[in-house]
This record gives sequence, C-alpha cells and structure tokens, in this order.
Amino acid sequence: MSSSKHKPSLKFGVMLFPGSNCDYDCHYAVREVLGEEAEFIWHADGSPLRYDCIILPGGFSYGDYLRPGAIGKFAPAMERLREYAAGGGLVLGICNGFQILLEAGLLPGAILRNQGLKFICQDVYLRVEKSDSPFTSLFRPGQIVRIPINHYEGNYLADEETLNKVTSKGQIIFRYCDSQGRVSEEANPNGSLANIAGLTNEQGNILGMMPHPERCCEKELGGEDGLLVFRSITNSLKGGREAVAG
Amino acid sequence: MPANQAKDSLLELALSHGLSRQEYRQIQPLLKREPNQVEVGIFSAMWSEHCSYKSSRLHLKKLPSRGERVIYGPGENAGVVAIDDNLALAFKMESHNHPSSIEPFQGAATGVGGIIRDIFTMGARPIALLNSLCFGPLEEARNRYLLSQVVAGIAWYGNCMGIPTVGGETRFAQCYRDNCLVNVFCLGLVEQGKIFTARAGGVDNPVIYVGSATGRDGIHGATMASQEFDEGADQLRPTVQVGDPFTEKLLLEACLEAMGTGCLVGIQDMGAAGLTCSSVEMADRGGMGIELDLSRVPVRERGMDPYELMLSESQERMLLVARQGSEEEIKKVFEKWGLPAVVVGKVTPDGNLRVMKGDQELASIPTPLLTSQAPVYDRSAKAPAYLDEVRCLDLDCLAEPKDYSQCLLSLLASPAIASKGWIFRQYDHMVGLNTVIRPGADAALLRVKGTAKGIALTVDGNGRFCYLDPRTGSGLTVCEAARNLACVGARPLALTDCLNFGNPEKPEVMWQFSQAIEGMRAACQALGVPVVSGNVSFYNETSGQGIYPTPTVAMVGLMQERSRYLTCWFKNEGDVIVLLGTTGLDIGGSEYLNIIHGRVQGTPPPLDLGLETGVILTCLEAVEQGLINSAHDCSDGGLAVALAECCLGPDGQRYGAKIALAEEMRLDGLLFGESSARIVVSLEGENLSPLQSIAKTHKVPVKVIGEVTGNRLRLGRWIDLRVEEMEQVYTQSLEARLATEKGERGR
Amino acid sequence: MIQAKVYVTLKKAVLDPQGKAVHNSLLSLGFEQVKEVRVGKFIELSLAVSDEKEATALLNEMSRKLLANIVIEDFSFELQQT
Amino acid sequence: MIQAKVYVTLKKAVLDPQGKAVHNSLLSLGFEQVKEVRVGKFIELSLAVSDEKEATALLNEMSRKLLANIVIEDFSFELQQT
Ligand SMILES: Nc1ncnc2c1ncn2[C@@H]1O[C@H](COP(=O)(O)OP(=O)(O)O)[C@@H](O)[C@H]1O
Ligand SMILES: [Mg+2]
Repeated sequence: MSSSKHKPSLKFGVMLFPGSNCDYDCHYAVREVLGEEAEFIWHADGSPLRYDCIILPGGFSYGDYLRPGAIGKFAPAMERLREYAAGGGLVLGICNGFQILLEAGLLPGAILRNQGLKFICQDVYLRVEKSDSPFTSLFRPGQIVRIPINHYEGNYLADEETLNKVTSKGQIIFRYCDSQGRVSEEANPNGSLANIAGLTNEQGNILGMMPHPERCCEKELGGEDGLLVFRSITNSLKGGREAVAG
Repeated sequence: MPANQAKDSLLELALSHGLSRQEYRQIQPLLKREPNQVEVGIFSAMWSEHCSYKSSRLHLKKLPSRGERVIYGPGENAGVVAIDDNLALAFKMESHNHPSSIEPFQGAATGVGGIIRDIFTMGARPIALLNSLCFGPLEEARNRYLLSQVVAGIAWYGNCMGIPTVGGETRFAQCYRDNCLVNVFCLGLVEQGKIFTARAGGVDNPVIYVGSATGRDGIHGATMASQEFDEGADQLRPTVQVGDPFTEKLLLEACLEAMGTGCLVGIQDMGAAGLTCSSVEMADRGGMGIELDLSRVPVRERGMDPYELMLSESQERMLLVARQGSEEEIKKVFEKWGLPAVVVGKVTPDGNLRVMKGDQELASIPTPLLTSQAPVYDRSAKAPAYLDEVRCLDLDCLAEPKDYSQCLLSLLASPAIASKGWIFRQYDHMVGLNTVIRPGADAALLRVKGTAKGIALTVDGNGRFCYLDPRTGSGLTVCEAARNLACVGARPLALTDCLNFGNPEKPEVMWQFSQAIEGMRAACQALGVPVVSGNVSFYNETSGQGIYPTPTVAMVGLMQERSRYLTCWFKNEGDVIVLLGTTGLDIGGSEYLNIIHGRVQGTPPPLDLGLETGVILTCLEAVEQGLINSAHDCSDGGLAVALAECCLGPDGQRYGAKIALAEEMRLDGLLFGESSARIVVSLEGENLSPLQSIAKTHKVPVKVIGEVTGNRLRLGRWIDLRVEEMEQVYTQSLEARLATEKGERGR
Repeated sequence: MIQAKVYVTLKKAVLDPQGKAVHNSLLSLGFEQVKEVRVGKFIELSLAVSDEKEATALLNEMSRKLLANIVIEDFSFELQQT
Repeated sequence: MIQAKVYVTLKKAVLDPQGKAVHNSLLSLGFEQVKEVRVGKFIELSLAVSDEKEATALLNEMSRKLLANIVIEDFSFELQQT
C-alpha cells in the first residue's frame, strides 16, 4: 500500500497541538502514500525546526474554544514556526491549521462560522487559481479538483484592502466551484469571501486551506486529487523535475 | 436528630434514588448494621436498574455470547472480537435517552463521550461511531428541535474527538415524542496483546484518578435513567452534565500512552454513578477491595460532601490501578497532556469498598453486596391487551392507491426513508483515513490499514415491528443487520445491542422484553452471531406512556478482501436485476401502511431464519466470487423503494431501470410490502447462471426482474418516474422538513 | 426604538469547558492574576418598540424560547432607549 | 479582587452569520419587532488585583492577545471591585 517507490529524501514535520486530530492522517499521507519522511512536532517543544515542509493539521486544537486557532497560536513551537517561515520554509495549514495561521497573523484575514451555521463534511470542487505555487506546481492552471471539507468555521473573511491585495498578488490558490469549474454562490459551501478556499502569504511559502488534501490521496478513499498537493510540494522542493499531471 | 427520624430521612433518600422500600430494607441485614447516608447513596446507585440490570439480567443470560473469535463477551466495558491472529475489535453500544430528552445537545454529546471511554478503557483506539435515533414526528417543532440538537451534539463531540461517525439510523413515531432514543456505538481497534480490563489487582497498588475535576454534575444520573419521567421532569434538570470533548481527546491520548508504559494494572472509566461504580466494579472484577480517600479527589466546586463526590457523574474522568512505584511515571504522561493524575486510594485485600476522608471512615461495604448480591428480579410478564386489536389488519378495508408513482414519491419523502444526508453531512465521517464506504449505503466499510481486510458496520432497529410482535420484530432486526453487512460483502462477526423499553415493573413491558430477547436469541443462533456487549434502557415512559419496545442492534462484519466490496447502487447500463428471496403479502407494520394509510397495524413479516441465512450466504458468495455489481436489501418501503434507492447513486450517478413483475398479489403488497430476506442485486447477464447455482445450494429463490436502463424507473405499468425527480424528493425531503425548524425549544 | 443587551451565562454549577481552556491559556501567557473565567454570550438586539415594559416582556419571552437554553443557562438583559 | 466583564463583538462591517440566523428564528417565532441581532461573547473574569488601573492594563492586553481577534472583533470591558 505504501507507494514509496523511492527512498525518502525529504522530511515533513506535522505539528501536534492538544486537540489536533488529523495529525496521524497527515503523517500517514506523507509517509505511506507520498513516501517521504514525517515526524511529529510537539506544540510545547521550542527547539528549532529543521524540516523541508511543515504541516499544521486539522482538528480542534484546544477544543476550538473561544475561536478556532485562538489558543493554539501561542504554542512555543509556533514561535519557531515563525522563524522557520521567515527563512522561506514551506508551511501547509489544513483546516484548523489554516485557522491557527490566520490567528497567528501568518496569513491575512480571518475565519467565521459557516454561513449555514452547521458543520459540513463533504466533497467539494475547487478551482486551482494559481498553478505556479510550490503547493500546486503539478496542477494544470484552472484545473478542477475534488477534495473534502470538514469544518464548522470555514467562512473566510478579509477587508476590501486585503482582498484586493491577495487577489492582485496572486495569493489565492483555491476557490470553491461547481463540477464545471464555475465559481458561484451556489458552489460556495460556507460563505467564504470570493469563494476563497485556500491562500498563501505574500511570499508564497505558507498555504492555508480549509479542504483536506490528506483525505483524498488514495483511490480507495474516494479520490487522489489531494495527493497532487503533496506531490507538488515534493516536486518544488526537488527543483520541479516532475511533469505536470495529465 | 433522633434515631428513627434519621432512619426516615435515609429511607427518603433511598426512595428519591428510585429504590423501593423493600430494597432499602434489604440493606441492613446484608450490611449487618444500619447504613449511613453515604452508604445509602452507594447502595442506591449500585442497585439501580441502570447499574444492576436487576430486571434484565436473567433474560440477558439467554443471549448467545460465545464464538471462536470472541475474546471478551458481556461483563467487560466492551466486547472484544478477533479479526486475525493479531488484531481485535472492541465495541459496544449505549443509550443516552433520558439525558437527551432533557437537554438534547449535551445529552447526546455526553452519550458519545461515555461510549468512547468504554472503548479506550479496553486499550483500543476508537476508530468509528454509529448512532441510532428515534424521535416523534417532525411535524411538531419540539421534535425538530430535538433532532437538530441531538445531531449537533453528536457531531460536536465526535468531530472534536476525531473519530468518524460512519453510520446510523433515524426513525420516527409518536411514541418517541416524550422519550426520544439516542443510542450510540463506538468501535475501536486493538492489538490482542494490548487489551486492558477493568480489574484492580495487587494489594497496596495505587488507585489513580485522572481527567476532569469533579463537580456536582449529574448527581442521580444513574437513577434518572431508571425512572419514568412525569411532567415534573424539569426538576431533574440540574443534573444535566456538560461534555468537554477537548478534555476527552487529551484523556484518550494520555490513557493510551499510559497503557504503553507497562505500569497499568487496570483501568475503568467513570460513567454512571461515577467514582462509586468505577471503584466497585474494578474491585469486584479483581476480587479485591479498594480504599478511597475523598480528600484527595480533584474538585471543581467548593464544599462538595462525600455523598456528592461518590455519586457525581462529571464527565471525562477515569480511574486507574497502577503498579506501586510507577506513580511518577504515570503522572508524567498525564502532565504532558495537561491532565491531573492524583493517587486517591489503594487496592486492599479485603474485598471492601472503603471510603475515607483523611482518617475518618465514611463508608465500608463488601463489594459483592453491591454487585453479585444486588437484587435480581424475575418480574412477571403478561402479553399486553393492545396486541389483539392492533394485530388484526383487514386488507379488504384497505383501499389500494390509485397512483403508485405518487405513492412511491410519498414514501421516498418520508423522513424514515429519505436520505439522511442532512444528518451525516454534519458528522466528520472521514477522519482516520479508513472510510471506504461512507454513510448512505447499507453498511459503512472501514479499511484496516496494513491488511486487505475491511470492517463493515450497521445499526438497525424496528420499533414498529417489535410493537406488533416483539419476538418476530427483534429477530427481524438482527436479520436486517446481517443482511446489510452481506450487501457490502461482509460476514457478520458479532453484535452489540441497546434494549430500549418502558417500565419493567409493568408485566406487559416485561413480556415485550422477554419476547424480544427470545427473538434475538433465535436469530443470533441461526446466523451464528454472538452478542458480545450491550446495554438495557428501561423506563422510557412519560406519564405512563411508553415507547415501542425498541431493541437496537449494531452488527460488525468482516471482509477478508475488502477490494471486493459492493455498494447498493446500480453500476452499468444493461445489467440484469435480480431479486433474491421471496415476496409475500406482508403489509403489516410496513412504512407504506404507516405513511399512506396512517396505520400501525397487522403483524410484521414472518421470520424465516433458514431463508434469511440462505439469502445472506448467497449474497456473500456472489460478492466473494465477483459475480455481482450491486446489492441492496429490501427494508422500509419494500421492493419499490429498494429499487428506487438502487437508482440514486451518490454524486448524481443515476441509473434507470425497467422492471417487470408478475401481478401475483395485491399491488401494494407486491411493491411496498416488507417481506424480509430479500436482496436486490444487479449483474452482467453472463453471471446469472453461476449466481443461480449458488442460490440453489442455499435453497434461495432467484428471480430476474428487470434491467438497468435509461433514466426512468419503470415498474410494470404502475410506476414510471424520472430518476432525477425521485432523487430530488429523496435527497431534499428531510432538509425541507427541518428547514421549518425555528430554533424554538417548543416546551 | 429600544436597544437591548442580553447576557447569557452558564449556570454556576455547570461546567464551562471553554472558560477553563481560556483560563489555562491566560495563565500560561503569564496572566497569573486571573482566578476564574466564564465564557457566555452577549446578544445585542434592536427592537422597534418604544415601551420598556413591552420590551421587557418580549425579551423575557425571547430569551426563554430561543436566546438562552434555560436548562443550563441563565440570562439577564439591559434596555436603552435610542 | 476585581470582577471584569469583557464584551467581544464582531466589527460593524462584518456580516454576522449567527446574528442573522438568530434574527430569522426570532422573526419566524413571531417577534417581528426585532430589527437587528448581533451575537457576541461575554467573558467574566476574576482578577486578583486591587488596582483598577492595573486591571485595565491587563484586560487590554489579554483582550488584544487572546480574547478578541482584532481583525474582525471589537472589545470593551467593565470592572467592578468585589
Ligand atoms: N442487552 C445486553 N446484551 C448483552 N450484554 C449486555 C446487555 N446489556 C448489558 N450488557 C453487558 O453488561 C455489562 C454491563 O453493562 P454497562 O453497565 O452498560 O457497562 P458500563 O458499565 O461499561 O457502562 C457490559 O459488559 C455489557 O456489555
Ligand atoms: Mg439496508
């Protein structure tokens, strides 16, 4: 089942907060499916981070109490993450990980309760808005992919100035769309501003996204579109030698 | 206070706990002295129906609980069943009916929390949840409120824990209006060498309290679950407990880590009757005593007295017995997860539960008095009078529908049948990366990482059938569960149950109960499925009005080669559609009779265990040999609804079908009757004859009834509907009904 | 027009996991002076009503029916004419 | 000891999905007098501090750091000596 056709050459870190619950899943996707090395980073551990990519996994850090990500942002490991990211290290925040990055100010904007106020767990379609980021280098421009979402709070919000900025600087990576790629209100599951499902910081080395790529890395689980995110990361880290998918 | 006045107030206390006068009088001779207040509290909790199973114990013994693969059956926190030489599954189901009708969100949430603790107490990592829910009709605002809050509560707790809720069932009937049913199931995976049990052992070993601090939550909870509600139920409200899934997640991780240290001797969750029940059970199972010092128990509120400390049902707490000298190591593990771990007592050789506060002895009771010597009743049973009346259904007075297409649409719109997407979209059903078949199919399928195996899960109940005939009804329930597993291709391993009934002191209820056990026993024996754990919930009554007798069954199945799994949806244009089993004139107790005619009458379909077994085996062998492309059993709504559901694949993968049936009986019976032991399969024409020969060896009738084709469902001359139209009704009805939800609590 | 502020708080004896988590976080941020934290809801409503008595009656009803879950929560409110 | 009440509300410009839902529910329950609803948080803290100035400074810091997300929320507070 492990697709490790090659010897692992890259090391991913998966940050573990009290209440994280997609930590094992991310670890599994990296090790067993992607075939690279993965290690957990304990939130209270303040030692410097030496990884090729760091994943902030989904879940309910600190029970999502007060606001999702509000308490997690103070972890000692987060201080190290700032340094790591400032040095250009790749960071992927998924769902709660994205929320923590927003709270920490490492990504612009904020997240509100879903417009429908209910938890949503389902597959959604995303349009890849930028395929030359380190996280999407193997996607075709405008490719439509199917990845599950799973959250109470995924309703992305930013003020107008921020929206203009992230748009013009090409920071928006994924938008919610329908199966035909139409970005519309009907295809917006949670009320996110401009259907934003994932975006990066200005430097482009930190991606936060609500959908869970680790959940669709294998056919058996309903699709492999998520694997392309991880493969894009390794591809960029290895200097972009792999060819773009189909 | 004068002596006899004090005695009176102790009697009052016992009565307020739900003990009878007579039971109270038994305490003194057993204890050979007068009990004090704390002791009366302890006796009352342990002798409550909920903890003692005093009305059900004699009957539960009749259920088969052994099997080659069974490692632990009833008597532990969860049943444990082997799936190979190394791995095992731990699972159990539990009811949280009473707390949920008082505060649906927290009641359901803490129910989930409780069952999860039962599983990780065994050393297993929880990997799946199921839930079975029954409510009053959705026309009433209060019932819509209950449903949405219960679902939200389950979602909140399960999602936060990172345990996927992969299935469930949801039913509606007037009788559940004031007594909704919330049954939750959890399954965990464990290596056989790492199973833990709740036994105290080793004299002087420390007893360690871990998890949340104790507050005044849920005092009387165990007894609340053992009493009928009356209109004054509001007074029971202060006992409502609030869940904290975040703390439970930490507790789960910390406990599993602590188990890995090799320092633990035994571990038990604190559920009903909190510290009392957990320490008594641990001591009793280990044949030891336990001494507790209440002054060391972490508390959340000031001024809690010993009685409150012993009976509090604060959530997210566990009791451990560890090896002497390992205290620091254990503490370190819990500290890492931000949880207190406090030595609150020790194991003693004398078999007593001894409660101290510093040097002062507050209670001392030999544990057998609380367990094996607790009252057991062989309560009298009598068939209820209502049966004669409801069982006679005069079909001649039942007008057949004029428009069968419309009739099918009405059934697809019925909340019992319509898609439960609105519910399971709110549950994280994917976390853990194991969910191969998501909710919405006959059974969920999980993979077992590192193996080719799959685990199938289903939960089923049918209160209406059981109301009309509890014995047949509960047998049919077990069969339906096994059939659901067979439809995905999994062989039944074992089951767990929740037996939801009314007041057992009523002979009619006791009759229903004993009949249901009989039916379950017979079906389990015929299918070779042991009952490895379960739970009884009595007193589901309000102001004398009881629920339908509702045994709920969660069955776990195993697939050696999961890649062969099937779903219920048609896969290819041109496939032949075949019905396994036979259709009788079985309108009694059907959803059709209920929805279209507004009647709950007649007798449920006959239980033919031979045919059930044959149909299940035929389906399984056909799956294993790769002969069929889809399989779906007929249940609520009968053949017509089953066929409609086969057309409505997920993600808009729709197929039509053309079906021809001989008009061998009343059309409503033919189309909507609920004869059991039937599975609709679809396959390529060339596989028909191998399927027929398998069926022949199991003496199962096989009938080719049609073909997968086009985008309409055409059933004889009677039904002709666009699949898209059916899909709209099917997928949107529940949501549409709940959209009228005004958020009102409706009390 | 009346401006109303409704405060919804968990009953005293009821566990407040959110308050506990916030408290712990504040402590670990060094705010050791904090002895207790309870988290509740604060709901602001504009009412097209001029009579305070009427507003009070309405708010009581709304709170009981919807804004507070009186099984585990208490509520109180303040009015202000605008 | 100082008892503090912190009010955290969404900024005016931010759409409040929860407030909107509560408003709709109230309307459908027949409370047509309700014109607007905003849902915020109400946080009660006990501070082992006697000086109000000190308490004010602390609360400002706590709110900015943790209790409110100033990207989308405003906060205010009241103190009471006990
Ligand atoms: N209906 C039943 N069928 C089979 N076993 C049952 C049934 N009811 C209870 N049991 C078993 O009796 C034991 C005690 O159950 P219970 O008190 O509900 O467990 P817990 O204390 O873990 O909550 C358990 O091992 C349970 O599996
Ligand atoms: Mg089925």
